[in-house]
Amino acid sequence: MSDRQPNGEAPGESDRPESAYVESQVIMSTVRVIAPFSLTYGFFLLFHGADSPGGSFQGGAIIGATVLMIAFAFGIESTRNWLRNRTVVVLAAGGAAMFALVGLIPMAYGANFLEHPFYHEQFGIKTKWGLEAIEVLGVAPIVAGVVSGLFFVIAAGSLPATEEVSEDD
Amino acid sequence: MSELLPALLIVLPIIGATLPLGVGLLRENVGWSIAALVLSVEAGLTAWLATAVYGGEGATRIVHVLGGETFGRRGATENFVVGIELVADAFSGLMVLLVAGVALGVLAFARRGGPRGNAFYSGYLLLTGGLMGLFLTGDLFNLFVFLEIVGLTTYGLVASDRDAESAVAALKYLVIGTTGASLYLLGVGYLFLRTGALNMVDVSRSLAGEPEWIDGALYGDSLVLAAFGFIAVGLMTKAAIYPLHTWQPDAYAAAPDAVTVYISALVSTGGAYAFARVTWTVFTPEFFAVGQNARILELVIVLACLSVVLGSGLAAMQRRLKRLFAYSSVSQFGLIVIGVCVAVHPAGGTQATRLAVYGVVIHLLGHGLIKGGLFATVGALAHGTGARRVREYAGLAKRRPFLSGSMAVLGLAIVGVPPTIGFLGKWYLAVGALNTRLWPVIFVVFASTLLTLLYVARLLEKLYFDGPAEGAAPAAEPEPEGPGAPGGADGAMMTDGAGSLSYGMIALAVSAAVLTVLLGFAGSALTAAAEPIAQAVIEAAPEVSAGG
Amino acid sequence: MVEHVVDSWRPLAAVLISTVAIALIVASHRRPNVREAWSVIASVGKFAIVASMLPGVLDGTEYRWSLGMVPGLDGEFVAGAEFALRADPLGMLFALLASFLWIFTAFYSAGYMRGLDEPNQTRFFASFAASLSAAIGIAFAENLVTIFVFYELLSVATYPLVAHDETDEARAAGRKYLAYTFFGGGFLVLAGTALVFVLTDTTTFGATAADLAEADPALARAAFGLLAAGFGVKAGLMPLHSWLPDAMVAPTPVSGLLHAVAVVKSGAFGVARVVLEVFEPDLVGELGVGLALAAVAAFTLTAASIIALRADRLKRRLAFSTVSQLSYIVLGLGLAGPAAVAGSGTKTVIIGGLLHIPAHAFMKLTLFFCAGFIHVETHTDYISEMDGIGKRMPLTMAAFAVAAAGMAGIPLVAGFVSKWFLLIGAVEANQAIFAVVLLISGVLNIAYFWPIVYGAFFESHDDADGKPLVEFPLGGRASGGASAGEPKAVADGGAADDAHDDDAAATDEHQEGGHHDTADHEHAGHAVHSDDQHEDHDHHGGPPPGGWERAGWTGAEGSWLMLGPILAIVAGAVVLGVVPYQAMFLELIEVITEGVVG
Amino acid sequence: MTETLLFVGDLLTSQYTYLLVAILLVVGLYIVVASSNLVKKVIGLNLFQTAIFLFFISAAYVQGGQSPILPSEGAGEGLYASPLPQVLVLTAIVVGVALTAVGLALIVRIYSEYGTLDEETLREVRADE
Repeated sequence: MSDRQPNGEAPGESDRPESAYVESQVIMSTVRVIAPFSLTYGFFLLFHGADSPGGSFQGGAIIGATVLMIAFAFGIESTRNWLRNRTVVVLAAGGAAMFALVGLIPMAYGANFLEHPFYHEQFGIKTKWGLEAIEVLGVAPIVAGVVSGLFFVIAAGSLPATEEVSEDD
Repeated sequence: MSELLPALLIVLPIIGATLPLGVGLLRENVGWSIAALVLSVEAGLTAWLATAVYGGEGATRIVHVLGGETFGRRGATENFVVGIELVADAFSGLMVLLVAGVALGVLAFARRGGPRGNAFYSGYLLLTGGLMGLFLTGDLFNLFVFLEIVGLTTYGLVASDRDAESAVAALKYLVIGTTGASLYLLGVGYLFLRTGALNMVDVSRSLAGEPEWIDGALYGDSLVLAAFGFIAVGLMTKAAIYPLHTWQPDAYAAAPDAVTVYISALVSTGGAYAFARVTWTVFTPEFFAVGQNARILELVIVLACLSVVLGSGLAAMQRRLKRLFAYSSVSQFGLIVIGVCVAVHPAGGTQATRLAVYGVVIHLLGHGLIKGGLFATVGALAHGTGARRVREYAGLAKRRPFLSGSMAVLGLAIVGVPPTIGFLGKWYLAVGALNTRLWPVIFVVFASTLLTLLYVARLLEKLYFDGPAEGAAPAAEPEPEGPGAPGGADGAMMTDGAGSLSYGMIALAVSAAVLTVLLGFAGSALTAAAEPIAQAVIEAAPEVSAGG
Repeated sequence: MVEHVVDSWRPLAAVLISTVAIALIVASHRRPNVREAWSVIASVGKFAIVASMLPGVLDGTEYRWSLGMVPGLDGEFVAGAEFALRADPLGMLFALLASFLWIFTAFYSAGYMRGLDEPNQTRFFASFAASLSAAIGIAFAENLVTIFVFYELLSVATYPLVAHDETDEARAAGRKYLAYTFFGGGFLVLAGTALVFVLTDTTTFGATAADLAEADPALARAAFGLLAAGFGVKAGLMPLHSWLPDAMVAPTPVSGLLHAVAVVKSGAFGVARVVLEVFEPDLVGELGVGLALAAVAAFTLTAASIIALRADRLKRRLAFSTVSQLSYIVLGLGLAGPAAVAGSGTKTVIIGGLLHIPAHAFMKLTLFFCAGFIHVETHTDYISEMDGIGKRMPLTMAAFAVAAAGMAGIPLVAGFVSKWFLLIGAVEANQAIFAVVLLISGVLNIAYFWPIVYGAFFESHDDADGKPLVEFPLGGRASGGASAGEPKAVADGGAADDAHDDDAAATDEHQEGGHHDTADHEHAGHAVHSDDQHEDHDHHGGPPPGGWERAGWTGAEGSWLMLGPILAIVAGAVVLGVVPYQAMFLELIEVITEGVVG
Repeated sequence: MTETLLFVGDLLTSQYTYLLVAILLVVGLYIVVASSNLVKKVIGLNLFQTAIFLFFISAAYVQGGQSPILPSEGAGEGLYASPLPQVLVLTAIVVGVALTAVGLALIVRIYSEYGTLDEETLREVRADE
């Protein structure tokens, strides 16, 4: 996914002299192997949360952890350049907005907040999908966004403190 | 339609909190306008909720079950609630009004003086949502979650200005606040273990032994006693009662002025409200009438009395204004906790309970308003003249007449000079305590007037009768100790502080003072609003509406 | 006489007229003449409103205003107590007195302030108007809660006046004043009010006695003790009196109207409300608290007069005289209890006590105004410097002499009438001991007023005989080498003040000369004999080198803005003494005692 | 004397988890109080919270109960552990994570400003500023 050289030699566009961050070959190669699998495992947990142990929080956490793993292996700066601040914020804010949206639609029709059976009566959607929407579109992006976003902020923390994202838990 | 309001009041600010971040990607400094928009809509909804609650004769209890009927009360489960119930009754109705009002007021302050940046305003909106949830929830565990949301965002906001002094204070607040909240969670766990329910009303009915699978009232049960102990300690940490108050002065002093106004008016009030709600609705006076339970109550009263006396004593010793009023909050919340305990003490009759409940409700509301106004005045004076220490207040009255005037009115209100809401709260607490014939407590409540006078008189004398000749003229140069002073927060404020006194700040301070005096005459309206709560506590029958 | 209550806005108007004046005074702070005009107009207006209610009150109607009459509010200020004002006879007595005397004080303070061109005059006049509206509020309060509201507001409004000079001494006096009045009001009166409310579920005057009789006597006594002590702080009862002499650091109009009339009388008035209407004399006698109150008053009476003997500063002596004279009123009210038990003399004792309120007000105000006038014209504050001043200020000293005579109870001046009733009442209530105390205090009054009058008229500065009580320390040891006759007022260089030996209060050193130094606050251990702090400001007291130059009797001694009020008030005192019945107050008091004793 | 023995025996055999909770609570609180290193304080706080989670989970244990998840077809029958405490713990874990994250962010800010993580030296550094 990242077309840059694996050893984190980001091209000169970042203004600060890039500290030559070279992780030992063993870690980089293992991470290169594991990353895809852990990502898919995260998504598996996410999608099968309804009827097997797991769920959106654990899935989101593992996805976030994968991003962290890549950052450890290939250098924080390069991962940050790849995973723009914009995407992290969109993940977190978008997730919260989706969660609230799914909860508010029933209220628009007079039912209570987060009343999934309402979807069944009104639009014929099985209540299960209401739950899934909350899980997949809501909580998982929030958790993934926050975990990786916060990591980048803390990592940047050692430099002059930049914009601190207070997570939307 | 009105039973959707409680949920809407909580969700709206939380959605609003995501907007500054989202929109922030496109345009800078858009946070304030989004917050203003969201909070004015919020204020509208609150007003609508208040009319719904207080509209009819006596307060109607608006209940909203999250997740719809599947989680609501149904005959099958002994009429117990499975999900989370949001309840807007007489008590929470008043407090929600306070939150909406203060939230909008502080925005006026933060327009010029407060921290900028989108993250700040998203934290600000999240805190408002958390506070709304704290006051509206009817579920013990949900109360823990909202306590944590409020705590988390408060730590974030305290540390929101760019210097390390506030980070240290925020960390101290985090450690102590989290320990307190976890203890509260442990207490809730004990209650859940024993009664199997989490909804406040259901837990109190189980404690009373209503459902048939519980034989007899559980008031003597050791698990329930331990639960009250943990919950009391946890919530007293959140309300900053004496031995557990150490986080408050640092947090208030190090936070930016706008944040101090907000958290001083609402966050500790939330802790005290939670303590009152749990003691009255869940444990009810019956619990304290059984066996030695009154001794636990007396221990809490002793701590609260200590808090009143030592809070005022420490406040009188402070040199920096924000620390002074932080300790004053410790003392005033001591009074409120005394009121809560007097309301349920077996020694007092129904008259004591009724008056003490009035006192607690009015003093919670009044203190939030007065303390918010005082910190707004301190902040405005700091921005206008750079004065942050008591000695720098010498002769300020001549240069800032309006702010000094509002400081005087609010100071006298906190002392309890009559036509203000401060007097009303203190009057009902005093008469409630008198009815229980607990003489030492009565002495402390009456002595609190003099104790509060200790630091208020010192301030007024400095403001009005201390010629500027001797006091170091603080206006122009920053404090002598240089910019990196422990007053680092002031240092940062100092440079852009002097001269950036906006009309919003003066308007907030003066309107708080005027409102305090006007509410002083609205005693009968406030007691009428608080009457249903008193009735519920007296009958110890929680205001459960028979229906779902 | 039938007593029926009429709802009317006049009591509220009487209270609010000076609150409105505050705004106008502050608004016109740049034009002093307009500002002073507002004070005068407000005082005249207030007196007019109060006087308009007098005829009605005399024949039994009572004007009542309550918060409920405001559309939209239901009047219940606090559970069980309405925020209500009622012009009943007792309230009228105090309101009439305060508003009438405020008219003269408005003129006098304008002259005083301009004479010394004091700073912060706007704040002075604004808080003056505020304290008057609070005083009238106290007069017309209908229940204990409302009287507490105004009692606290009075403390807050008069604090800026006490601390007016913004010197260290003034700030210390202000701090002490706040501590005492808030202790009295915020702690004791609030506790007493709450206790009465708990015992009787109501705090309206006149409605609580029946329930209090059934309440447990220990609590009833505690309630009486709290209320009497609370109001006693402002009435200057002995253990709680020491704020009054220190408050003399305030400008003289403040000491005059407030510390002789409005503030201290509000304390005495509060005690009257408690004794006559909250507890009513029969219950007071039954509980035996009346005698205790009378004993405290008697002690204050004598002790204050003795201290007054030694005070060399004129305003300090007048302050202690106020403390003692106030105890006449409290004594009269206290004796109502034993008299009710004895079955006779209640009416006369109450009339004596209540009549002393206006009587003392007129006389003491004259004395304070004279002291202020002397200070403005000649900057002398010390009695030992006032020998022969009669030449320089004949009219003032004449007024001073008349008022001093009245204080001692010499006939034809107001003081005699009230003391007469007190003496007769004490004997009728077979409490003769208190009659003896009153006579002794009459002698003491003469002892501390006559030297001033005699020195002023019959001595000149250089051959005045020594004043043993003031100059020699108790215990008779003459202080080092100072010959008795020759006072120390050396005109030129200031004699360095010798080390004050701490056990005895040495002769008072007069720092002369231009240098401005505040006397070291000599904290003598025994407060009673505390030496006078001689504040030398920046001009020296005492007569000019050649002695006082003669100013004729035609009032050339100073501005008429100050002389006029003095003469008017002393005339009032004489009228009150000569024809008490025609002078309204006694008639009003008859109506009050009718209502109480029935 | 015997029923205390019985009680202790029962405690050690079947309710040992509550004993573990008590120990963890005290240890966690002790670390928060006693350790002068800020990061250790946060670790202590985590330990304290984990003890409470353990308390809830051990309350949810049902002898021989399956995990409380409805199979996709057919109504689940048989014994299952009570789901409510587990859901509570899930939320509490989320809260714990958030608290730790904010705490560490603050610690990073403090470290970058004062250069120390030790509370005593921090107090001295701040005192003499």
